Amino acid sequence: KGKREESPAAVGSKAEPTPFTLVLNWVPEPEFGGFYAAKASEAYAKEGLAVSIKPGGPGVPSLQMVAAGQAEAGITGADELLLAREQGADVVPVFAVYQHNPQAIMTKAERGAKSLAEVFAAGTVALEPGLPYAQFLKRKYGFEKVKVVPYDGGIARLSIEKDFAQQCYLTSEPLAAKRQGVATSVFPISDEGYDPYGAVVVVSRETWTKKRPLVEAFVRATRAGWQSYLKDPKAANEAMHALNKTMDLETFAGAAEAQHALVETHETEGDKLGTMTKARWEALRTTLTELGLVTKPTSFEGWPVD
Amino acid sequence: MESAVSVQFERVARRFGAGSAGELVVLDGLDLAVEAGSFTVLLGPSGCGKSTLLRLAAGLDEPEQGRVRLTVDGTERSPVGGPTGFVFQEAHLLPWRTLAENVALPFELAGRPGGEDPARAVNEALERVGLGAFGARMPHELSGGMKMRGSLARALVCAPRLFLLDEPFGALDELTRLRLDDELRRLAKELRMTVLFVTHSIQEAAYLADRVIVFSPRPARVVGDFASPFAPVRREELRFSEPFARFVGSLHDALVRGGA
Amino acid sequence: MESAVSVQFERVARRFGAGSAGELVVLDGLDLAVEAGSFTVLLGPSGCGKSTLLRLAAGLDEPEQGRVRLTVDGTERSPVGGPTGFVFQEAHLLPWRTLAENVALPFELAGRPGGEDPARAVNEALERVGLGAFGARMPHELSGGMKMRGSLARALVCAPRLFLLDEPFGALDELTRLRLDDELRRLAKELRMTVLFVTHSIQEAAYLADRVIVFSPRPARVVGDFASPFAPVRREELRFSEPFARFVGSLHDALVRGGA
Amino acid sequence: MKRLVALVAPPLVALALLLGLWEGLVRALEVQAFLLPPPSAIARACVVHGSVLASGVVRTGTTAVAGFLLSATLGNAVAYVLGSSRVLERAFYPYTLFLQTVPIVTIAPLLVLWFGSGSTAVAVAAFIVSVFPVITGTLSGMRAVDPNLRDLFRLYGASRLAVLTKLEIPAALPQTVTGLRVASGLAVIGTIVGEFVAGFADEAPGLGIIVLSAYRQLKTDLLFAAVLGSSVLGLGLFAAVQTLGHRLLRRWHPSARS
Amino acid sequence: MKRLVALVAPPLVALALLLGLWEGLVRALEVQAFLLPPPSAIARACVVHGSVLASGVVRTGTTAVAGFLLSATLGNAVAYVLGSSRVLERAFYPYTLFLQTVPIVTIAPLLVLWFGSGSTAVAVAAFIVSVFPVITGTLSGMRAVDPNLRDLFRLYGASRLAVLTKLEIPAALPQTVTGLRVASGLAVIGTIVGEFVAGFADEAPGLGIIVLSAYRQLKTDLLFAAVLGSSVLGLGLFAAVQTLGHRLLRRWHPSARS
Ligand SMILES: Nc1ncnc2c1ncn2[C@@H]1O[C@H](COP(=O)(O)OP(=O)(O)OP(=O)(O)O)[C@@H](O)[C@H]1O
Ligand SMILES: Nc1ncnc2c1ncn2[C@@H]1O[C@H](COP(=O)(O)OP(=O)(O)OP(=O)(O)O)[C@@H](O)[C@H]1O
Ligand SMILES: [Mg+2]
Ligand SMILES: [Mg+2]
Repeated sequence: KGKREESPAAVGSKAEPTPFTLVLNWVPEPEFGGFYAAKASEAYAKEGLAVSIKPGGPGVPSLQMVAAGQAEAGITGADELLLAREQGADVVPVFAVYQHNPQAIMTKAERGAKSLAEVFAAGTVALEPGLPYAQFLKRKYGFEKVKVVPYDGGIARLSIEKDFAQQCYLTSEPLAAKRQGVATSVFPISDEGYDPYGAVVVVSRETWTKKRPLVEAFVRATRAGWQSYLKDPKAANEAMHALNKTMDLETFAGAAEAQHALVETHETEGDKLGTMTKARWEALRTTLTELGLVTKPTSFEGWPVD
Repeated sequence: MESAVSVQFERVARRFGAGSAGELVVLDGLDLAVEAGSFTVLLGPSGCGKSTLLRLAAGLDEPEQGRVRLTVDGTERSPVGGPTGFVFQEAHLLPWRTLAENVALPFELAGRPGGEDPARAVNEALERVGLGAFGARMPHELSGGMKMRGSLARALVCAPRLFLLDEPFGALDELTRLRLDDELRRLAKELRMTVLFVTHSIQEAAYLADRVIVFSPRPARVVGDFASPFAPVRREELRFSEPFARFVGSLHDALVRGGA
Repeated sequence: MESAVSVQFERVARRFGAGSAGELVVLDGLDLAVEAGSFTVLLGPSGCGKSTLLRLAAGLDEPEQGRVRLTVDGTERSPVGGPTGFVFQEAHLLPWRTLAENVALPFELAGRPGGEDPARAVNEALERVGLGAFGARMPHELSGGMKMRGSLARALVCAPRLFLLDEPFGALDELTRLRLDDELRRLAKELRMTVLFVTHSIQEAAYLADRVIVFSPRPARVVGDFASPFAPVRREELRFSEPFARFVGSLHDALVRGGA
Repeated sequence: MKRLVALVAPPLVALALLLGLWEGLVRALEVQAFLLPPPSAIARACVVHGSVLASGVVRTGTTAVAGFLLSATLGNAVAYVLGSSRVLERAFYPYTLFLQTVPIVTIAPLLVLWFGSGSTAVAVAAFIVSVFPVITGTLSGMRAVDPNLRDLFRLYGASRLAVLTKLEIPAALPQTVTGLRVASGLAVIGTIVGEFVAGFADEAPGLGIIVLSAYRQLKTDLLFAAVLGSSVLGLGLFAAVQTLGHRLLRRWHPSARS
Repeated sequence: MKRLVALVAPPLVALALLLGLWEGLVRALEVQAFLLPPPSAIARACVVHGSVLASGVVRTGTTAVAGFLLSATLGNAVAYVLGSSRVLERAFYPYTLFLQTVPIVTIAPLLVLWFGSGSTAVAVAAFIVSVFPVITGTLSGMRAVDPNLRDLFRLYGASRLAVLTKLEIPAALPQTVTGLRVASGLAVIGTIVGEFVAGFADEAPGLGIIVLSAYRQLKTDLLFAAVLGSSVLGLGLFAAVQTLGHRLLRRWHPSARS
């Protein structure tokens, strides 16, 4: 596989391109558009990188693979990253695709719920067990009146059950529901005071300290890739569709459009796409500590954060 | 008392073909009529088709040509399901049942003849074969001869009209065997059973039979058909008599002439 | 030629206890010495313990008390693994092997005695028991008597020094049986085998034995020990002679006195 | 007493060896705990999360037993019906295989839609996962019945029912037990997978929910502790099948002797 | 010709009946297609997504066969070793059960770390899911060997190896085949579940990945089509085992006669 991904030597560089593996935590979908765009537009090649993107699946342990040295970089969520550090994995974030977390709670519009408090007042909610934000919501609202069941990845129950709510990705399930003719009310978690970065690129401490230029080149090219993807996602979408035929191009286009607001915020203005701030990491650490999920204080010393 | 069954083999042919080493013609147009109430002994070399013949009579196998008919008082009946007793060449007890439960099996399967007490019948049958004390044992705890006697008791227990025995006493000690020979003949006459008895012992054939049929080697043909020269009631002394030795001699000759 | 094996049973006791219906004392302090090279026949009622005795001699079972010793020229050897032949009361052929492959089994397991050609030995053994044409058949395609003869061929094939036979000819027709009796005795003498032969036929015992041991019912005690009055070489005529009848008579009496 | 030692000692010794090796390797190779925790860490997790695990074991265990009993009864019933007729067997046996090849995870959501969340749907999942070995075990046991014994029953004009109850069922019992043995483990696994989708994530979550949430939070030691709990359940169910089988077969089958 | 009809007709008739009933019910009750699509819709999905499904079947099939072969060889090897000694069996057999009771979903990520991404890890998952029935089938077959035949081998001083190869392995064969029959289905299911968690969606996605994304997008017809594909795989593997078993047993075992 690696071989096929190798691109010819980068323009302006006589050296052989350096192999670099990025492991995704999900199948190719628009949330990874920028990476595929960087590849398609040869942004990686220009930096002298032969990047191989390894698409993931639901259980693919991207973080663990990075920690175990099986890939240079991987995609994960900011909260997951801190939980991994809690368990002793020394990994460092270098780029955040989503400035605002794309996760949300959705329920049928006809229910007329105005707030999450109303959503959690009755019925059933499907949440992945152990999800940090689920614990956050539980602490905030209490789940005494609502039955919690595991999230199954689909929207079938939502479309037929009356008082049903579920976790979702802003860019995915609400669109699917709409196509089924089900109107939904969507409540982003980021509005509730829990807003970790999403789709964060992580590398191991070792890679970060010993191959800093390489990582920085990767981040530069990735940023360029994302900028081009936001402008024109068509080529990258086609590349991803070739790998993930089960999602049609129309859905790719819709989802790419929907994630604009999450990727580009006032914080990323001025060529700062993917940037991260210490303050927000500290806020996340505080929240997770309050939830009892984190006990060891992580210092953000030496991280590429402003 | 019910009437006995007569058996007619009419131009019966049976071969085993699909086997691993070519075809084997076992019966090839055999004709044989067995009278109701008679005690007929079949004598023949090993592998000639005696067991096959019994299986045909019991309806456990089908002839390829010809047919096998059972008749009672002139009306035909089906071989299977009637009160037919079969003592196989091996004991074939159900390993998960005690001896007594094995003997009780025919009652459970065929229903019991009016008014009889199965438990008593089982006990009686076991006593008859000398296993009265072993009813509670499992088959694997019995000696070879005991298993065989158990299977005899099982066949006897529901008073069959047609009784087929395939070398039943081959595994028994001589004294037991002599005792059972007498017992069997007495019972057969008392209950008016039709008996087809396969044996390889010429002495046993001579002593037990009303009629002895001698077969050639495979394919089995009838090479001798002897009415017994003796009175219906047999006594031990018969075995040591001059006429008995002569009858044994002529059966022996028939076998040798048949090519065994 | 190798020396023959002698067998000593010394105060041997064996009971079966863990069974489903109480304890059963089969042997209770039995003493018996079997001379090297002798042809010894064991005679006794069904269930008295004859098979158990053979299993002890073969090392397939262990006495609870006392011991069983095999000696060759005064030195002891282990029962298992030596060239011991055993014909069980039932045929016990491996169902997944052809007859010839079954007969070849001892060669494969024990290794073949120097220089012999296994395929020829197998063929010879099959011919000896009259199954020369059946080597390629599977066991389930053979008649009961044929299976038994197959197991005899298997036991013979590697020329055992100690030959144990448990009612081997019970399922054979009389002519075959007489033929095999002669063949067996001839072979035993020719190869100087020590033979322990269990039978329930008094005639067969009288004809075959150098020595006949008569047992009581369980627990087996020796109630008769007879040296054969006949010359080592036996001929058919012997069976019809006056002294033979007398010997048969005395064995019969011993059995009856023993309580069979 | 001695027999008990002979029975219990070998697995304990083997366990000690396996655990020692594991602990040693993890320490020697300095494997990170969230990749593969050493047995000592798992033991610690068992203690720390004791009460959650215990109630998880009870909840999952109850459901697994229910699913297993469903499999044992329905599976054998199906085998008895199919075993009674070559035509029925040919017609339907291939489709019982569907049960085996349908990844339960994919239809678990449908089970939820049909049965609602909770123990019923989970037990049905356990049933679907574990029923096939029961069917196939009993069926092949029935097909292997000694033809001579069949003859015996035919001779006495035994009804189809009598052949079934008095011949085929007892003769197949050893293989039925083998099938149930496989089913016992599968029922537990089916329950856990069922819980992944149809369990309740409430105060007393089943082991499946615990596993999911431990995995989410990278608490690999808790995850292994929960897996251990499921193995203990599986072993318990297995031991019950084994004991029952032994009791039923002891009197006559060579596998249960000596 | 007639025999072929007798062999093929019953399952086809049964299939037609089942499908007819299903289609009829779905239409009569007006069940929404995304809850339970009618067979006709599934057939349509098979055509529309033909190429994706075909390459999924190939990929999943290859992996499943690899996992099954692993199970068949290693499983029987383990059974032969354990079957050769009561002590070893007591010591290790209980732990082979662990393989059966460990929810593969939980350790699949570890498999990825140990065996690398993609097919290897997935095949190992299939192996773990399917190996236990092989072990337990062969082992109980070995334990059921006729004690008289054992005596025969002992008499001739047969080595442990000879007893194994010439007695226990052939005598256990019918039960080995039963175990493999169960394993064939489980291998496919193990592959699909393995793909759920460890299957990378590079190149052509396996059926597991297709199932997942179909479910997420509420394409229940595609989901069923993929499940159908997995069933076809399972049936194929099963038929192969069946044929091989029949060939091996035909000459002597009652189950393969008539
Ligand atoms: N199911 C079968 N398949 C193939 N051949 C068979 C089958 N049953 C019997 N035979 C063959 O048919 C012939 C006759 O068998 P049968 O059992 O009737 O003989 P028999 O006269 O009873 O012999 P014995 O006295 O040795 O019991 C034998 O040569 C045997 O090999
Ligand atoms: N494994 C066993 N378990 C329990 N009891 C047994 C076992 N083997 C033999 N017996 C009992 O021991 C007694 C002697 O058996 P054995 O087989 O030695 O008799 P035998 O003299 O060979 O009889 P036969 O002439 O009928 O073959 C019988 O009563 C039998 O029930
Ligand atoms: Mg016969
Ligand atoms: Mg005996």
